[in-house]
Amino acid sequence: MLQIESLKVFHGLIEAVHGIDIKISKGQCVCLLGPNGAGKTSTLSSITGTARATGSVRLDGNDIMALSIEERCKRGIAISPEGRRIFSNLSIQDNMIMGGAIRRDKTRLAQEIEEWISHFPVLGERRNQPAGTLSGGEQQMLAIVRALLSKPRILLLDEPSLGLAPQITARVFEIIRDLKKQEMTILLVEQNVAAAMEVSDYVYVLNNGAISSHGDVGKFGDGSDLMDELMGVHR
Amino acid sequence: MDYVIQQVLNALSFGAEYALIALGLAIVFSIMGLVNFAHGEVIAFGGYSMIVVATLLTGNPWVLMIMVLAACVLIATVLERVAFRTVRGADLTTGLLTAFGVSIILQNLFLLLGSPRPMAATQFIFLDKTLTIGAIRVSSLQIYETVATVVAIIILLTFLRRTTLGIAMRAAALDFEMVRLCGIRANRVIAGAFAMSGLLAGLACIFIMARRGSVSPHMGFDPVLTAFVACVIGGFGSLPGAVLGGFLLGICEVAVQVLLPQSYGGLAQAVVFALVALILIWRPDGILSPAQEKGDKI
Amino acid sequence: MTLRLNINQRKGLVGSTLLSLLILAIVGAYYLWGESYQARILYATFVNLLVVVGLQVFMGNAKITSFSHSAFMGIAAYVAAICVTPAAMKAISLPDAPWGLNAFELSPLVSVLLALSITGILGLLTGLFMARLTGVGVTIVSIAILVIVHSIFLHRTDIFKGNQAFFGIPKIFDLPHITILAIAAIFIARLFRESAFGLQLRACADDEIGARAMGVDVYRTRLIAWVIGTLFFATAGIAYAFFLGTISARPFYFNFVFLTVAMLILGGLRSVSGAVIGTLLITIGLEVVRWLETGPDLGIIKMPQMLGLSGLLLGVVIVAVMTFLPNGIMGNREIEEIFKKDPG
Amino acid sequence: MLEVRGVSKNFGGVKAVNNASFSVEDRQIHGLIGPNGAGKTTMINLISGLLSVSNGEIEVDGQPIHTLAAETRAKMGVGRTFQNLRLFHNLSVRRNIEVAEIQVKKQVNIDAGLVEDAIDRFGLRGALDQSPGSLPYGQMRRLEIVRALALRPKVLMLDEPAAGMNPEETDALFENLTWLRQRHPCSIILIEHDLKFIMSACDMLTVMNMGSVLASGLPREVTKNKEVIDAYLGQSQQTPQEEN
Repeated sequence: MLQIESLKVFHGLIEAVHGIDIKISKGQCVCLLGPNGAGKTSTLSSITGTARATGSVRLDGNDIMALSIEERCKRGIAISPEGRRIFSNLSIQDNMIMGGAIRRDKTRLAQEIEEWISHFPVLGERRNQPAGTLSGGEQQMLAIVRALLSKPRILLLDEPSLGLAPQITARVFEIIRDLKKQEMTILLVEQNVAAAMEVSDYVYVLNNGAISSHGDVGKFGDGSDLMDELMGVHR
Repeated sequence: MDYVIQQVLNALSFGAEYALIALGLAIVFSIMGLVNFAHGEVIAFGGYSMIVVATLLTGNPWVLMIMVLAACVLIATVLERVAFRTVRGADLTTGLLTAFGVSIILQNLFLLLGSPRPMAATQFIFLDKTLTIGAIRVSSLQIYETVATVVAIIILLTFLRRTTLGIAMRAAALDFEMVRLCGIRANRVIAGAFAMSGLLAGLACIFIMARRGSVSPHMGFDPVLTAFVACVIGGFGSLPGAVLGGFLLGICEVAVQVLLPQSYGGLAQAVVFALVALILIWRPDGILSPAQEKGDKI
Repeated sequence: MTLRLNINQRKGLVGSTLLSLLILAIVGAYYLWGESYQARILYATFVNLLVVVGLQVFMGNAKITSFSHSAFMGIAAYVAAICVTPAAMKAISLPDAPWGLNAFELSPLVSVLLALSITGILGLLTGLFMARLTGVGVTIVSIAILVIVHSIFLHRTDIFKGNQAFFGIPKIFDLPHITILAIAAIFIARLFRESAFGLQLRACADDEIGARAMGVDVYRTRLIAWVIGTLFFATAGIAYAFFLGTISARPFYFNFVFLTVAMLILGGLRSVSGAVIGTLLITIGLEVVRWLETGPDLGIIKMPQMLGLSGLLLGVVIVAVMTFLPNGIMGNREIEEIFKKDPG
Repeated sequence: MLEVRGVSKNFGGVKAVNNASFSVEDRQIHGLIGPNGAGKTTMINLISGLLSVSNGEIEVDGQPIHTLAAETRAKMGVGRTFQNLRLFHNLSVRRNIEVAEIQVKKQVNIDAGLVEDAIDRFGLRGALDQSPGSLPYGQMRRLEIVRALALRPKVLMLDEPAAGMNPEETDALFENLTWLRQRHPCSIILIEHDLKFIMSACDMLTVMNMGSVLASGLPREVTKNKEVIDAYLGQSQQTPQEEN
């Protein structure tokens, strides 16, 4: 479904990711692990088009590197970004409308919004209030819902558990598990190794802008071997 | 009583004009961080186009009004395309100076192609009649102006609340990149913002012409300067702030005129600007938004 | 580390000397080949140069756009003019002046000192607020200062004559004086840029938070630069009044602000050399355009009269520089580094 | 020596730092670790004065500093680097360092050779006249450290100094910190995600999570703490019935 080859990502003049390969098949949940500054978010940014990058990113075989951010979204890439970035002054409803902005079937969209609201009553209770009034976990759910409302072919999740209390993190991962059941293709970036390993099929470990190891989730056992690697044992 | 109502109406109509122009500035600023000083020349462009159309085609004031609105929308979007797109994402100073440059270019084009002196344009003067309601005599223009502004603001707010593009514009003011990540084209949002600011400028243009009965190259400069101040008072980029600031300034200006002795009339502008300076020093982000600590994140 | 500030200051002296030689060469050329009407142009150029170099001190080093310089120039011009004009003359030109303003006269030196101190104090008072503001805030308050001062000039016609000419100011300065002032301004601005204050100010412009974390007192450095800049503008205003013999409120407003700002950004606002070069280039350019504006006879074709052409080109220069050359001609470089690659 | 006592910081209703206390001795390298969003950088902002504390006290050598302006604290010897570099891009490398150096020029008994030694040690000698923007990333990070050192800090705070560095550079950085500890007496606070680096470089560790200090102590002890491991690696979210 999504194929990344010899991808290099730049922050200004600095090369943050040095030529990595990642492959995601349809319906798979692939997890990108690694310490801060390893280049995980940069990798996602190169897929959405917000970072300057070289190499190739192919969606269903078509190279999307030359496309604009907007066009990539229309091709089916949606992201729940790092720090959630919900539109805090806009109402919850409007945030959801933004998520489905590219949809033509507006009546269906309205239905889906209602469905999500029945799924997360807290979003419904306050649907006309500014989204900034939501708690961190609720904002995270809104960010995921917003991404899903564009009917993406692949969903990118950047640190969905960032700054959340354990119970809320659990709730977020429940949503991810649900999505998996519905065969959503997911690329997940996480620091919460244990939780991420549970929902993922395949793991890439990123260190200093390069992939230090990858494999089926089973290969990493309970994740304790990963610990050393993630916490900075080089190579 | 007569006097009080007259002054209230004065304040409202001044405020309405400032609010219209300030909204135009704020929409553009909130989305692309550009202080569009060329906004005044968009207004003047509307005036000059009206003269051209009136000379060549028709003198029908209603057609002319639509032409003015269209001309302002057109020039605003053209300016975005040719001048401001290249400095999109540049720092504030670059944008500000570019806008000043554009403003100077347009002013001098009017000077070159038109005339350095005001040119008569009396087609809208009919809006300005003295009405007698009971014992009170008021200007019809002031009533039109206030009502039209309120209506325009309501339409604008409805657009911003109800349509996808409108919501996207509000969202873009908060996080432009995230809006693009939702698949909404950046160019469309920005062009929409400029078109809307042009429309508001056109409306302001009609009223300014109705009052002055003439156009001149610099006709937009002073109103925009004041509207700029209105934006600052309300917090730059905040749309409700711009409206509030506009009306506050209108009240302020009338109050200064009423309270200061007649001989100090020339200082009204000075007093208003002094007030603004004080407000900015007291609250750098405008009266609606208290200062925030940001640490090492900006 | 033994601080080698001296190296930069020595480079500053070299650069200022080079710029001064340029100025002297221009003045020399005028005395050798020039026509007498050109003295006026040259004088005006150097007055502009004082202002633009003064702008560089605050706006260039701190990278904050401010538009109030015309106001300070006007204040100093009027104070100096009112002080130095003979009482007999003022009885005619300012017959209604209050507080006995038209009943005294001071020596040129005292007038200059008084004008400088009054403008300097106003600079300090405004600076106390300006230095606290950031970004657009400074620009807006600077516009406010400009508008307020201009309104007062227009309102108090009994003191300032508004848009009418305040005449009868003795002609005290001539080309040699302004040449010396221009050269002095170049040296002072350049040495300020290379001083500890200039360095800290430039650090703030690049990264204010980084600068604060390195112990830079942003407020104090900005305030100092603001006041120094004000004194440059005051000097320019005095020189303007002392040469022309008449002043009015009109030139001390937006048009002159735009002209000088265009000069600064064309040359490159981070460099004193840029300020000088921008001033010279735009002055020359405008002289050519003004000649075209009058509709000259080019032999084959008679050009039509084109009012507004100079303004148009000024606008084009501003937009073009901002679009294609945002760092101006010189960027970060000074004249002695002209062959060096611009790091900025 | 640095002492942080009961420091809190509220942003609106959010407690970014909540009643945090720890202290750092002279010549000690003190690691500050925790997951993203734990409040580590906020803590450094509070100590350096870029943010003001909502509650609590901060002392350097027994002198309270939490009411002072950031620039005053810098002059007193609170130096720091930034996670997202904050170099002065229009000034040369040497002048970047000078900006800090001039703050302490007038002080007596200054260790005049420190900066020159550090320039050599951190490999900046050849780059002194270049613009920081033209340097490789690792060198930019090192420049930030040297620039902070020019303040002759009593407290030096390094916010992810090894982020974006390659392994060789990280090793060199470790050596340089060891050198620094001998060369200049100061308390060093180190935020770093690279746990191996932290474990080898630090004498003491403080672990933060969700704004609070979870544990403080010797690295070996702290990393055995169950709570710390959970905070750092995340608790298992697995519910029994969904086991695969």
